[in-house]
Amino acid sequence: MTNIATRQGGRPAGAKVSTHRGGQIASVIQWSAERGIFVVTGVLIVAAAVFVQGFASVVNITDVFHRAAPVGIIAVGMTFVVISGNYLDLSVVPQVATSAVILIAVSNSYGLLPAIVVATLVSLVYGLINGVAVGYFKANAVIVTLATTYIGLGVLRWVSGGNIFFGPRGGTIDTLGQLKFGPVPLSALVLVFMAVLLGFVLSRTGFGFALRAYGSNKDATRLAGVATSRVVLGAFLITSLSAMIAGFVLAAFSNTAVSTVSTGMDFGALAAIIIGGNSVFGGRGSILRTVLGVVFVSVLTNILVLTDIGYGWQQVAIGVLIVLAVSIDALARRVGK
Amino acid sequence: MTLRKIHLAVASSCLAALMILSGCSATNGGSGDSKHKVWALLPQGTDQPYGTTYLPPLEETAGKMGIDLTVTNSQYDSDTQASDCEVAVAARPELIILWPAVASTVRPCLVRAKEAGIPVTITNSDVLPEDKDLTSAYSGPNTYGQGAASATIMCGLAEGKPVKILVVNGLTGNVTAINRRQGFVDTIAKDCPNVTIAAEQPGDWSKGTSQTVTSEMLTSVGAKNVQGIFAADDTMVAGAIDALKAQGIDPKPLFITSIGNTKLGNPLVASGELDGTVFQSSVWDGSHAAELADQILSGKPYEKDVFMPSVIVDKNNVADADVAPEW
Amino acid sequence: MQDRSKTETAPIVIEADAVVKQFGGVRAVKGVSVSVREGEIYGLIGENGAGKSTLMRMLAGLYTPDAGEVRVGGAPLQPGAKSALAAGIAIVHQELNLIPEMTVAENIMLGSFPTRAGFTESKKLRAVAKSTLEEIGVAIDLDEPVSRLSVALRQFVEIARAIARKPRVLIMDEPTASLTPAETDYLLEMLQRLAGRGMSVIYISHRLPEIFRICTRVSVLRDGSLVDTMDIEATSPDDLVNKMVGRELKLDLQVRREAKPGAVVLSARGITAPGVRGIDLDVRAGQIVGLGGLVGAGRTELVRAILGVDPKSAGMVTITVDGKSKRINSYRDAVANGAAYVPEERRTEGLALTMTVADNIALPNRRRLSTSGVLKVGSIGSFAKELAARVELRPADVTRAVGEYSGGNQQKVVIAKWLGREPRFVVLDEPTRGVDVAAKAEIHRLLRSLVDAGAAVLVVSSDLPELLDLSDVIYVVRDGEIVGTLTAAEADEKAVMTLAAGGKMVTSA
Amino acid sequence: MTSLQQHDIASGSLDRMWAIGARRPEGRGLILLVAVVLGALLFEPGVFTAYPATLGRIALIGLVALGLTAVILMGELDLSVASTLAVSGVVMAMIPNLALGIIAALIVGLIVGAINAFFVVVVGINSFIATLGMLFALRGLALVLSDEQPVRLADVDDGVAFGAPLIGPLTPRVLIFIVLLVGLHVFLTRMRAGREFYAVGGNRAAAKDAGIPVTRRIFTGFMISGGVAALAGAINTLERTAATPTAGSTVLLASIAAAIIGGISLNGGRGSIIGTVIGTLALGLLQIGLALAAVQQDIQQIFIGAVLFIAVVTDPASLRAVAANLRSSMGRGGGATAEPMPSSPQPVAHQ
Repeated sequence: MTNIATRQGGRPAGAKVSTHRGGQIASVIQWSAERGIFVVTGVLIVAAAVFVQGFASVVNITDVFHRAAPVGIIAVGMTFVVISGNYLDLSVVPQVATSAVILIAVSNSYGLLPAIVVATLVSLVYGLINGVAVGYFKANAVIVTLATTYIGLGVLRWVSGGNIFFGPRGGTIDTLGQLKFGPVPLSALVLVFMAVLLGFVLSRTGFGFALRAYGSNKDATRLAGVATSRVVLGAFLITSLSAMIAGFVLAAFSNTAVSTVSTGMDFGALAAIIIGGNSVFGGRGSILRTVLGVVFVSVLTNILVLTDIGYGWQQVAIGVLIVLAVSIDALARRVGK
Repeated sequence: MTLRKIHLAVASSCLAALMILSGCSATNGGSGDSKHKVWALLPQGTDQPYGTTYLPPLEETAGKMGIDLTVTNSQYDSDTQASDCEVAVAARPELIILWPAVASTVRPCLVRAKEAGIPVTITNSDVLPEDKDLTSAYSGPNTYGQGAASATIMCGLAEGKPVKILVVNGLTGNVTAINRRQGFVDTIAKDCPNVTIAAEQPGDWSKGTSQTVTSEMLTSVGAKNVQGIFAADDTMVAGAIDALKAQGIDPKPLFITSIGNTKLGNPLVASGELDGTVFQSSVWDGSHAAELADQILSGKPYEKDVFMPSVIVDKNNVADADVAPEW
Repeated sequence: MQDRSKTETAPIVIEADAVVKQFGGVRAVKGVSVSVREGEIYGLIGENGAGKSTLMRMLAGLYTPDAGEVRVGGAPLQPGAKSALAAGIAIVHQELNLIPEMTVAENIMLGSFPTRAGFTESKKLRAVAKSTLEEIGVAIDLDEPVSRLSVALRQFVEIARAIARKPRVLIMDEPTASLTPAETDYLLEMLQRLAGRGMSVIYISHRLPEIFRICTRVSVLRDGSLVDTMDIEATSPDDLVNKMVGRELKLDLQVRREAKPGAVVLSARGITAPGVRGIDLDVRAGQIVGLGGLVGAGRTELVRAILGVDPKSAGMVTITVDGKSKRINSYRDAVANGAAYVPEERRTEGLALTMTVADNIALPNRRRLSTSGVLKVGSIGSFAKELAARVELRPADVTRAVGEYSGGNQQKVVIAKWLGREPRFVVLDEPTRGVDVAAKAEIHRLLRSLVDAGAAVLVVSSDLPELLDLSDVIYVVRDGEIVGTLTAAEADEKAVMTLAAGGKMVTSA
Repeated sequence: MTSLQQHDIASGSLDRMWAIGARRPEGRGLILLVAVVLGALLFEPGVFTAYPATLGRIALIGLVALGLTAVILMGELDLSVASTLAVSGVVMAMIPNLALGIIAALIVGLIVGAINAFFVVVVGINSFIATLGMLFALRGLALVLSDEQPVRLADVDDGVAFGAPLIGPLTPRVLIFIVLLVGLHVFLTRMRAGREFYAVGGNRAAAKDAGIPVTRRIFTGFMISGGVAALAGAINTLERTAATPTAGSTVLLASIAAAIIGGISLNGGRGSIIGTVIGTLALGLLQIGLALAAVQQDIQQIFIGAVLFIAVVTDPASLRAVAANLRSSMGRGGGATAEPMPSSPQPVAHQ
């Protein structure tokens, strides 16, 4: 009996201490999961501006924007798919390439407007096929978009013959592609516009709300009377349209288009989304985070190039960052419980 | 439920069968038994601009020569190409045309072919010297030589003055990229050590990427410290030149060389922005691969190494008809 | 009852000594000490969130106490499920804990496959599984994947798994939640049989009658602390309830309100679906219709088919609101026409646990909370607060994640989100399963207020007192058909069960 | 004497067989395989006359797929196999002594697997993401180690010899593939640890409570996939006589596709080695068939994609889902199929 008494006296005290310490660590992790990316990005930029010679130059800022814009535009769109708990859309690769080729090739022979119309139709077809298969057939997004990637690249190369297409020098596309406002290229403004627009859609509209809920619990959301299949379809349509615009930006920037232009952008965009701290478990996620992730990756790559560090190390860095970002998220989730 | 499943399964299987049917009938049309059966194992096809313009002349010439050609594309994956090679050997063609995805990995393929008594001709980029004896002949540009040729232009421009240059390479790990770089680097080291590389980055054969990395290299090295640029192909050099312009730098005074003489590069030479490029004719490349195959099959005499002349294109000959760009 | 003299003197098999467990900052169990003797059936009761399950998981070695210790036969219990099993402690969880794609035999032997050199000895495995099933007297095909068994049978597979380990202590957490009275009877007798052979049983339940029927001693937990431990003779249901809720509260048996049914709101005709065979059903405004029957009789399937949650192969459903009849073809049709559904599986189907209470409440109401697709962010909070107050959510903080709330309060949130739509036809499936007494009473009050406001309510419940207490009319379902209709007047437990079991009440061995 | 009995779902042995058949996940893969085989027999018998080559291709895709199966069965995914293959190959080629090289390669694979598992179980990251990170990191590492260039084996002839048929027409690669598939099949069906993979994938919480060492199982799984990927890398390097830092680019997606066509469920708990092998056979035969038929590259790709797409949307669950969707949009429809029908506990005649 007595020993129980002493224990009852002793243990809770000890326990209190441990939780106090645990509490501190927990709050730190929580905090870094919530704010981490904001701070890290800020620190990275400041540090680079101070230590990396030439980083802060106007020209270089433009280069960072050029890096960020295309993958960023894909990423803000693909955030919807990620938040819906469907991992990613691999088929952005053929989609970006297709829209780029269409923009240059079609506008060369029929003019800009027809090109945009055709590209839009194609991207809607992509969005429909992916969205219906995943949303209505409840098929796994990775596999579905893998299949549409195979098909899409096949069709693109079959139709385009794999040729590289050039727009006329000084043509509308070329001019827009090189258009700059101070250090800010048009493509960056497009990214900002897309981010603001889609950020609003995700956080402020009924659709975005339903999507977030769906990401958190599919069944409960359906039983709340939400047309979940349609929500998923919506997510894929948004991704497709973003991919199309990314294709336009790429094509305009180089005034050329070829079926290989978008290689690796699928995982590239996903990496940015994850590094931004969006949760692939559904639940937490925002366009702002995606944009930060994109900025972070672009700045980092830019720094690595400026400091003449090889391509291999760039890949290593991105890989490590992904794991790091998600580890923090996971730990936060853990202590949150 | 079970029945429903069966139905669907049957339906889908029929569909699969149908696709196979359509696919094959599309291709079985051409093949006649009198023709020579030849396999061409390529690392690229319509997935790359060069391959796109390489294939038609290859197939066309083959057709003229009465060759029944089967083409594979390993997308620069040496394992896939090795497997393609096994398939080709098993298909017992009269000859195999090989474009190595990775030169150092094709020896086994060559050995198998030899064992099976199938002659192998190499196209576009040659095998390693020690593997030469396993091949019948080579036709194509010497990708190493192209790098060297481009370096020669550079050396000529530098005229012994100390020159710092930027290098924009092709896709990381890609053989052509590696050879062209090696050819260039070795040659400047040998012929004009006054030319030094200030920085290099991969441009992934893409104009956009090239423009960005060039601009970034200019920033890191400092534009004033750069007197020249070598890009491993015309698409990328176009990007590099745009990068200069975007920074308000006039490309004309800089020494800029490249490889390809494509529809993108040729005008740049004409305009004087690109000082010189090395003509690589995908048409020549493709058609010679087929011709060489035919010569061997029909026992005609043939040269063991048919090198595509590494024609240097600069302001003097840029307008000539025989260097008209092909893609 | 069993032979007291034996158990009073019997040695203590397992004891928790001032155990403490925290999650995040919250202390779920605050220094609780209990001890169980050999061969006794030890009852443990308390409201949801009182810490019962946490305490159980500590006794079963699934949680390691932050302070204090668990001792088995005097020796401290090493952490980890494996060592607990080795020490002879087996637990049957509230939620089913089976591997759907594995066979019955494999599930029973899960974690303790007999092996030679790493290879499983399937003969031996099936033999042990078979004998275990015989021991508890249940016949199930050993090679049937569990995914194809009824809920009740799965529960018995769970129990078989525990028994198969020949445990000294068997911990049962709400084992009868998904069982019919017949099966419950059977289970309780089985437990007494096992206890008779010297096995100790720790029995957790909300159902006081069961406690009084089999337990020799009972402990009451409240807010993570031990309130009292009593011999069963020394207490009464009312006493226990008071100790559980910590305040005077009459068991929820208020006088039956006068049912004044209005026009037919829901009319279902010839509903046919897997497990449902052409059922006709009407529910009137201001009426609570109860669906009685055994688990697996097809009640859940019926309501889901009516609402269009699961597809129906035949049948027609119309909802009539203010004289206007609408044909219901899909679940969203139903919701659009004033239907509300509180599903059986609250956590997996009722709530988005990672989202806030406000978001969960706003979800079905997002149309009215947005203008042309754009959310009115400000109004969501106030809207949610108002409804949270109406269902007496505790604590009434709508910015917290629903996952942090107890079962009872989570269920209130599920109801609250529908109240916002002023539903005309409300379907509740096991509305108070795993809900503590206080919350149960409040939920019942909410239902009555809904009906008084003219809604038509359809309730599925396996909790007979609840069913009898709530319903104005009870339809008894068996094998996917309605086998009887009982008015409030005629309905009593016996009548319902006789119909439900089709006269052939399951008899124990 | 029993008192509670199961009311049998499928009455009659035939129904029962159907029921079991319907439950097998490999069904659709098998049908596809039959279709491909028939198609090949009709249009491109060369696929079979050239079977050594066909087997070679199948082994190329299949090896990695086998390893992945172990991981996917536990509801996890391993994207890093592609670059694991590359890194281990490079490491092997960098070591002059062949035997040491191979051992080093395998160790690399096991380490990578362990690291993946660590992040998945200990840190608790979604494996798709964790291994995505490793995919990037290891690819970079391979490039760094190899200085972005192919690394040639010290002794080329060993490699050439290794690629030669060993028993009859079977090359070591094919033999290793066969041994591995038999081994893994036995492991997953007959051995306790392997069987418990299904438990870990089917219901992890339950597996934990039942005293199954879930963490150890997941480590085992990832180390299997890592090790197998490394083995594939070693074999490739040997057969090619050189390691390429960019290797494996086409392997990852192909092997996932093979497993999926084989009917494995990415949610875990459902699937089998046999299924994966069936998927691999179907995919390999299709690729070779199209190649031999000299089908244009682009069209081949479209084929593979279409087959994969059909495979994934004809999943019974998918069909049920879309059927429900259609029904709700068209009003009442036929054959609702949310089987199995729950059985009610009732005494039936003694068995």
